[in-house]
Amino acid sequence: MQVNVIFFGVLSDVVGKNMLTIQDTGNMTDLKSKLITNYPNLKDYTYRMAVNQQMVEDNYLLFDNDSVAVMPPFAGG
Amino acid sequence: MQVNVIFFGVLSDVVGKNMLTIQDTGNMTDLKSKLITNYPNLKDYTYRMAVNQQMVEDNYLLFDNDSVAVMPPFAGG
Amino acid sequence: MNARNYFIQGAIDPVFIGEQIAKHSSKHDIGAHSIFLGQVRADEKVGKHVAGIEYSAYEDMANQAFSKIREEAFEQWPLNCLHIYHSTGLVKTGELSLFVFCSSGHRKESIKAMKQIVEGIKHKVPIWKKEIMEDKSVHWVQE
Amino acid sequence: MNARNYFIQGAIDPVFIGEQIAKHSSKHDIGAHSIFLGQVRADEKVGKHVAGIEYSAYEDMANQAFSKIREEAFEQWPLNCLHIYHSTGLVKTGELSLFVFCSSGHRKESIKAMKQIVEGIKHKVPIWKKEIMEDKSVHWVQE
Repeated sequence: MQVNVIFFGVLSDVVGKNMLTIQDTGNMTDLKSKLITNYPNLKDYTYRMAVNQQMVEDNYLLFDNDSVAVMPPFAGG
Repeated sequence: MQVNVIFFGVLSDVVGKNMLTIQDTGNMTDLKSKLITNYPNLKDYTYRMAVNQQMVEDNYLLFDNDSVAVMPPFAGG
Repeated sequence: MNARNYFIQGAIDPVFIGEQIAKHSSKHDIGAHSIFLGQVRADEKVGKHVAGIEYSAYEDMANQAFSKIREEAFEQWPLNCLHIYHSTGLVKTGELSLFVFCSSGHRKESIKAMKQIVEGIKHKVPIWKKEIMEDKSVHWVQE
Repeated sequence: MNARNYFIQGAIDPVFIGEQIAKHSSKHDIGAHSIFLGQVRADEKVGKHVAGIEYSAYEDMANQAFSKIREEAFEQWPLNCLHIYHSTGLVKTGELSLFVFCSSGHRKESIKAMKQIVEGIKHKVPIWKKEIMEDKSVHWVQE
């Protein structure tokens, strides 16, 4: 299985791209540690995550083709 | 001495005019009783009074040519 | 006595409001505008609808009261601008009778200030309303 | 999913705001409009001024969040109308990036609702700002 990860705001600059695909990850905790291994600078940033446009917590289970958003604090207005 | 009395809002309909002159009145309490004698319907209305554009209380002293406004509750907006 | 005049004869034109907003684009320390507009409702009274409101005021005293409301708002909040326009004379149903335009660096100040300014206009300014019904009968608004 | 789109490409035109106000003159149960506008400030950072803000959003999720803010406002207050427009892309200093337009029968509801709606927009909608400085350098806004 694979999930699609989308980066927003400053985080797309931090990882150097807007989108990537991560293979073989079953939940958010695992996904986060994979992301930080690949992009250690992410550790310096605050972010929240959404799966298929719903905010989720760390233990959330992931399914094939889920769309995961990695989002810095919102700053609209 | 005399004072000029101006009526606003519904009160100009109640007394049938916008303005009148009252002779020989020395303070607001006296002026009010003179007005109610002449226009008894005033008793049915709530109103506040201003002298020369300042809100005043009953015991306020009047001087020659003062301009007294008789005003129903404000309803701007 | 402050000679400033806050009254506009008749209804306030939405185009004027757009123009006033546009004027503030040159003020680069403003981050937030709050606007309040009063619009005349077609309220029903004893089976008849309101067709318009005739506004009257003790204009000199009202202008002083508006100036005092502005001064108090500037003392209390860090505002950049505060403009107030109130109709006098006839304003028809659906038309605008009050335009308050309050600007600040950040959102919270202009929003908080607006609430107090509008309450002040309702309670501290000698203005009266006469509702003109569809059949031309009239009804003084007693608030 | 709600298909409504709350985004406008680039700055919000004051003329559009005037037109939206004028449109509401046909709604005869409205007595009060509250409007909030966000305007881009020329803030100074390390000796340089902001020339504009580039807004980006997770648009599908943001549109859902805007719809939820609207629904919650209608549940909580007796509102007649609530319109929200937010810019995406570049908005220059002095231009408008947010337009919230909230209408009710009486003044208190639209004023109270506005405060909560604007806070909701700030905190619940996935939108981000990148300040573009005069010298073209950029600075992500971390709120």
